[in-house]
Amino acid sequence: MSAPPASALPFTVRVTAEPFDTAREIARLSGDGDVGAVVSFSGLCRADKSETGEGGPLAALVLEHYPGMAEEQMERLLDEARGRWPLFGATIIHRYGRIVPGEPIVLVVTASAHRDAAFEAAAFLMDWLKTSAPFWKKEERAAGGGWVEAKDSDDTAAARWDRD
Amino acid sequence: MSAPPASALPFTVRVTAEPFDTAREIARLSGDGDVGAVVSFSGLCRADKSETGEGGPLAALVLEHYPGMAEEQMERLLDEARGRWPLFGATIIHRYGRIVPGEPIVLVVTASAHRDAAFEAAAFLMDWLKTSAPFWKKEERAAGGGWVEAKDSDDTAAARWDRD
Amino acid sequence: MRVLYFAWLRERVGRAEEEVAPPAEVRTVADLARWLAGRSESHAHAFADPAVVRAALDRRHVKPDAELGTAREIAFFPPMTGG
Amino acid sequence: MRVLYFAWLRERVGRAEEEVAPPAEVRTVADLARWLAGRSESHAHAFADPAVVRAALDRRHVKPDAELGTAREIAFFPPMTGG
Repeated sequence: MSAPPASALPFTVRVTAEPFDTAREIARLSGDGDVGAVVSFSGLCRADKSETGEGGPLAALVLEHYPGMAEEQMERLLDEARGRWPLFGATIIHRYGRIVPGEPIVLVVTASAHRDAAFEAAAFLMDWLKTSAPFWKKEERAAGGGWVEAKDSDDTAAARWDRD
Repeated sequence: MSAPPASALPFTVRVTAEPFDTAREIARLSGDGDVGAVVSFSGLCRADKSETGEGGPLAALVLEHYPGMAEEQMERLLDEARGRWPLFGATIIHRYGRIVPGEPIVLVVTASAHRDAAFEAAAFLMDWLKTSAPFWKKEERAAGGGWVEAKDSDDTAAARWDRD
Repeated sequence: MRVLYFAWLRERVGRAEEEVAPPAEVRTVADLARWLAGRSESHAHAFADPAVVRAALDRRHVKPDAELGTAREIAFFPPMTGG
Repeated sequence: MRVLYFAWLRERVGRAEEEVAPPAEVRTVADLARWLAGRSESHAHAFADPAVVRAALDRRHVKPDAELGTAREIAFFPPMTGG
């Protein structure tokens, strides 16, 4: 869809157990004078107050991942996004380990000259992360918990980016 | 499309000559345990290096606005977005005055339970801001400058949200 | 009523606002634009191409055929370029 | 070859990884899953519903009919739920 721009902001993936600094990640992709649009997506652990019936309220999510493949897969997603949109830079950070409600799980930031590319690339990266990055969520509740099941709606969301 | 959620994060508009703190604005919409997705869009003044032929490189954009109507129009956009997507909170900040390349002009932040609503509402707010919020950009170049002309592509982008 | 001008309309008219008392036959936004265009060469220049002039009546976007009614403030400006 | 298990497959098998040396007739990912299922009751439980088991060969997603070839690492896991 586009030749890679000349600008040289970073393309970064990170898998970490630590909370991340959303502000710093956005700032890293905003410094260049060519950038006109920066989109960030933060995915947070929800308190899930509505499902107190089964097992009690959510205490935390525990994320398991496949070390090595997770980073490689996120790199492949970035490569795919760069081939589709004229991005100056992009960041994907995904946490693993125990995450309590209100805390961030995932961050995607995209920088481009114009808003459409930044918005679409960020949505694409999130949709594909959901279905193709090797992370698994387990719910921790007062009385039990269990593995979160994959949603058909996530497959549908990812499939809208498929090319014929 | 959706009943308003019970959660009570702020819906805020601000028109200001000062730079804004993107990180703080995102943090304000992330604290609630119901929020699963926060999308931010930052629109920055581009250096416009490619157009050095006419008038020299861009020194700054000077934004003029219609005080009073700008705020009211932004409030109306937020109301429209809240009627279309289940948002917990949202922020629109738009600057006026002299803005040099690399500085932010506009910020939109949306918070929802799920990513689709947050992404779509943010894109909608940006598209409508471009075509219906009373701001006008003038370019300041070493040799002159002039008023930025409205783009047909912005009208097209805004029109995709029209309802039959 | 109070008339506001923005961007290059303001520059061409040479002022940001003025108070006017148009005659009774000036009923719509388009009528007022035509009437204002006749006030001076500067006004004529500002309203030379009605197709690129937008208007807001009491701070709401309106079409050229909108009635002025009892509005107290009208603004004329080019297509917006914010965001 | 090295076999890794994640999420509830890891819990059912009772371990995160193991080294295996399947016979020559085990050529594809699906063959290996069937062969592993025969190793113990825990394995059988983990692979009871092949439709919900995904695989990666040397850290790349593959379909059940993919040839194992010279791959050194295979991982089995349920559909991913990151993001």
